[in-house]
Amino acid sequence: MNGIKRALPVVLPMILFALVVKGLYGAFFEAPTEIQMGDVQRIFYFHAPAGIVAFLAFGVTGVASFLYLWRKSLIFDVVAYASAEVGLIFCTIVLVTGPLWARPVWGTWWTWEARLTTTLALWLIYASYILVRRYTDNRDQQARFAAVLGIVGALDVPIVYRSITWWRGLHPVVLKASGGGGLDPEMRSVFLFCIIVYLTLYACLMAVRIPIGCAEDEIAGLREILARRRRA
Amino acid sequence: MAAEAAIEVRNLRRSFGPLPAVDGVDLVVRPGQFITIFGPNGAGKTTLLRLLCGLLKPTQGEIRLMGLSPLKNGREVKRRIGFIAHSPFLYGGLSARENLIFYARLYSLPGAAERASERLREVGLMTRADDPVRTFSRGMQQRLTIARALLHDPEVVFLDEPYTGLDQQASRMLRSLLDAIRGRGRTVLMVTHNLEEGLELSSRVAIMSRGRIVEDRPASDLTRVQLETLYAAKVEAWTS
Amino acid sequence: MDLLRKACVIWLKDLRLEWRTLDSISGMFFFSLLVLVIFNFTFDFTVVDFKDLGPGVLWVTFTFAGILALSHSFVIEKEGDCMQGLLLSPVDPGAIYLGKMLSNLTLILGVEIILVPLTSVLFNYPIWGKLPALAAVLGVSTLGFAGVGTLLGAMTARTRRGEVLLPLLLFSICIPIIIAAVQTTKVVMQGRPLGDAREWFIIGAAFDAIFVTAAYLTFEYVIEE
Amino acid sequence: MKENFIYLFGAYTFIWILLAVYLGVLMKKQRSIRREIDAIKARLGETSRGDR
Repeated sequence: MNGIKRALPVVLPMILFALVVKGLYGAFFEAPTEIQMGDVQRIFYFHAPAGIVAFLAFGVTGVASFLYLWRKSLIFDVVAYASAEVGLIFCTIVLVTGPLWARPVWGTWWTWEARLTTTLALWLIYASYILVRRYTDNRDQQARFAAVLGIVGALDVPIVYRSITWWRGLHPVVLKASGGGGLDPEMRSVFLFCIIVYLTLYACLMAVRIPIGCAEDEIAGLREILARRRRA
Repeated sequence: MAAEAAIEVRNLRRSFGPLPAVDGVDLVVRPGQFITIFGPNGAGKTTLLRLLCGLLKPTQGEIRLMGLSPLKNGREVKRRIGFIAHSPFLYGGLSARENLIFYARLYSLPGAAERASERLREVGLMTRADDPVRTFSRGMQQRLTIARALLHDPEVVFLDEPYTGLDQQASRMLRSLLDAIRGRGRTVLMVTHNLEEGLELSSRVAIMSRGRIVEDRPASDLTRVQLETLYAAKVEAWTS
Repeated sequence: MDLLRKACVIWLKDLRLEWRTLDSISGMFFFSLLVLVIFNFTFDFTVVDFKDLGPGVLWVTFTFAGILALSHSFVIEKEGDCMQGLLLSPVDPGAIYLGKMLSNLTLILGVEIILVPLTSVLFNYPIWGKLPALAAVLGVSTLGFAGVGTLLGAMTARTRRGEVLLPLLLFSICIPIIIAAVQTTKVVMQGRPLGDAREWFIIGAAFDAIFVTAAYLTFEYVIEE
Repeated sequence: MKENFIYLFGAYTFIWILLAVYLGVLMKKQRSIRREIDAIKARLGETSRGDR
């Protein structure tokens, strides 16, 4: 076990780097140019997967929150916090690259289409999740409140998506290189590959963020012991 | 039932983060005893009290109230304990009678109205029964708090710093009410700084420091001065 | 069921407390009236037909007034530490949740019942024929809003800056029910049969069921020491 | 078509800048916490309870 632990911080970034390069290469060169939108459509490959991984990250927060309430051990709380934060980063990616793509193609910065609006709704939910964490002082209370919000948020994701999709109509027709509906096979393989890239990225960010959460708890403990030592 | 200990605690621990507030407490209180626990701030007295009445969950250890566990059969235990703290748990907007009727219904006691009036008479608040509690003085609120806590004839009564903020007259009234409780053979556990009041009322005295009970003696062994020196010694040991 | 009886005891206590001072309802009423008046200035209803903007006006007013009820509902428990009193009494946390949720629901519905005729007068939009359908819409939507709101109200009452966190959390999480409410109200206001809004009713009912249950089950963790 | 490249280029650079900044913040926080932990542990004089 120890060998892997020491190798991980070196090997993982290398794998990630290779995947990212392969993904970028796929997005820019392998995938054919979309007939209507031209090359700007290539934003899609690093836009849509971020949304999918963000949904997954909030799912992980929901599960970790449930486990915290059930098992009451802080590690689940740290994982829930890390996953919510990384999920928020991916949401931000979707919310910025979306308009950058919409502007040249549809002439407007923001379109209230279903997937983008859902991501915005989730961004609001999990931004306030993090605010609640910051505005509660007692660590146990913070963990409990965040766990309840993590579960409520996770339950909300499907309903938000369903209601916004009905409210707005479906995702615009995105990719038609060579006639026929749906995704061009070449585009599909690059798209799926980019999902893997983002999943690895998610794993790396979590691998960095979780120890920080643990360290923060450790330091809070040490500070209290120090303060108590000084007060006595 | 009476042979059983009213309060039985085995190796109780509770920590907030790394800091142990209650660090291994063992305590047995027989029915009818009136025990007072003294201790400086941060000694864990209030945490111990909250653990006993099920407001807080212990990280380790066993609690038995009248043979029942506050965690497993919480509702049954809560039906038989009373809690008097310095905050009254009363609704300022409601009148004294309405507050008592509300709690009587919450404890699903039969004949809520009669019971409320009877308790109000006991604590001498009949004249102000229908005035909103907001208009009550601190002493009157404390008397109403006692009426609320004894509404369901609890077998065990917990007191958390009941004397804070009371003037002379209110303290005397509180003392006579606590005497009445003791007279009825109830088990009482009081937590306070007030050495004088504590010694006078209790049949047993304990001192708590840094989450542990460091002294536990029948009150008859100690005079006021001895208690003060003992307390100073124990607390000094903690601060040096 | 003992649980429901205890919930009703808490519900009646809140209503009596509210009836005694009327500070929550009056605050909500005047706030809603103000919002309606401001809407009057912002939109020129001679040009725009109220039928289209009405749902938005109503639901912005109701949701913001609802926030006042939800935050006040737990302020009264904080005075005198009454929440501890409830926790010490032999009552399930679920019963406390149901009691508080019902009292919040009653308050918000109460303001809505006053506001709807008033809006119909202020914006001279005849609503009398559509009242039963509107009542159904108000019921489903306010239940979801009050259901989640009670849980979040209890939580934010114990955090710093609760007055900012409550609206932020509540509106983010309640997006589906707000959309469903506006859509169903629009169908009712345009005089179309309720059947047109069937899918929105499904979403509203699903939201209510899921979140009232989830809030009921997790309420104890929010009010626990 | 040319001016569209600005958006394409803009989108991709934003992604990597955001990730780089986030990672940088995390790394900086990690280092400062690690340093403070060691400092406090030294001051407390206790041997650290086994490295995590």
